Amino acid sequence: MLKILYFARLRDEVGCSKELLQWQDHFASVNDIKTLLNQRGEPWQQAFSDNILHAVNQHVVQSDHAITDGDEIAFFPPVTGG
Amino acid sequence: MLKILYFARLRDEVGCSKELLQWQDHFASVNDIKTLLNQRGEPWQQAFSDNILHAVNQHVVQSDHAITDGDEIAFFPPVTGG
Amino acid sequence: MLVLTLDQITIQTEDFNVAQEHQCLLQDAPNIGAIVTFTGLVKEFTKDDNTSLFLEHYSTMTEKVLADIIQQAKQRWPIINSRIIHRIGHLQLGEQIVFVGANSPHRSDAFAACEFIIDFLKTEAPFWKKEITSEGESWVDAKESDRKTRERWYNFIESG
Amino acid sequence: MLVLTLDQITIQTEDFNVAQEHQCLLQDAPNIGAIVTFTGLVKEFTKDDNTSLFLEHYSTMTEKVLADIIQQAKQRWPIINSRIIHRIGHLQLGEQIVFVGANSPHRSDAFAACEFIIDFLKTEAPFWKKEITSEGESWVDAKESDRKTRERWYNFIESG
Repeated sequence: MLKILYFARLRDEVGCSKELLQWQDHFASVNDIKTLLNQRGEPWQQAFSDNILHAVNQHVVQSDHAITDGDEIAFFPPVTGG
Repeated sequence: MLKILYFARLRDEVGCSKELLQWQDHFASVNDIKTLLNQRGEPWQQAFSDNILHAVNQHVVQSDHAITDGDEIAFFPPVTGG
Repeated sequence: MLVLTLDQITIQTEDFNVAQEHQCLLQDAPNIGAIVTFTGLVKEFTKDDNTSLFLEHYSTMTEKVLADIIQQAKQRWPIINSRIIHRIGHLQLGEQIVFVGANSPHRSDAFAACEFIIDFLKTEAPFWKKEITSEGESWVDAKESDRKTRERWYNFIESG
Repeated sequence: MLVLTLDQITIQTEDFNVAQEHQCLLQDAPNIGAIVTFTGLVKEFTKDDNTSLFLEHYSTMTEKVLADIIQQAKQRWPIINSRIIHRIGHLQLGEQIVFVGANSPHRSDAFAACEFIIDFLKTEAPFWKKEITSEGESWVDAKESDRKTRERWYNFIESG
């Protein structure tokens, strides 16, 4: 199982803050999750067309970062704190 | 009349914090005052052989800075505040 | 291995007291000669002055990122202690939003560490601001200027 | 012509309250987004820890020099307000000796102005420190490092 999190504008766009995704053996990197979510069509496609960041287990990573069963994967827009 | 001030180590060395000096018509710059004070011999000569700064009317100046009757001329070592 | 106590980092909804934080940073005297603090305030709304802010964050990640930024600062400069406070939730114009403090034997190190921490917090810590007006809500866009300000530190390292 | 009120600069024997100074710098909200403060402490005696300091200054010149440093800072960076407090007289190890605060719309300007002011204060304001031990008194020598730190600002101007 993967835990998928969405924050800020991205969460508003996809209308969901958290979902659980069944682990599939062909999952190799964050790219595979992005592809799968994009295949759902709108609003995912639109939301993911923006400049978004991804973190695996609370660390920002490139989209080719390897993932394993049990990971927490978060998607969010560029940060605006401080 | 010129008002001459000495601060910190320099004051301790010359043993005086303030003196009044009669204006002389040949005075042109701070250099003339340094020459006059040096001619007094010790402890002035020793004190003025160190790296000292001079201010005319509360502004640090080069030793060729012009002076006029009534000026306040201060001599002191490099500053160590803060 | 650097030791980092988590009480150096606080995320809270309530306001903070700079006096109290400064007092804590003073405790390291006489091993320090300098304390530098930065306080960020809510300003510059894109809408009007009746706007308020709402801040959210990704809590488990926030702590990791801020702890990592402090570690990086400690590896670069001999700072003795540092402190980060960031507020979340609803904030009004003019309110304190973020505090960074650092102390060190030397002043230039305290200045550098404090500015480094806030520059990296701005570009790496997972906080997001939303502006709320009577007409609706809108997410604040990330600023290119903040990204460029952070870049300075990389140039600084390469040329230093 | 810049307007400068003299209550921005205070020379005093008693300790100062950073909380109170920070509160004053907050008054300019919401026109400011950043407050940066520097507090210098008594440390690093060349003798032993039982040493105390005595600070003297050239009072009429001190005010002129500090006012001029603040004016220079205001010409370089858009700071709204700044504050300098410097103590004189007897000081013990670990005590607060100097405070500099600056506020500005943007944080990098507040950082630069605050550091510029303390760097120039250190090398231009007519204060002198004397160390006092049970064995006697000795004047503290000016530090080459402070002169070099100030030089950075000139290089900064030329290369910027």
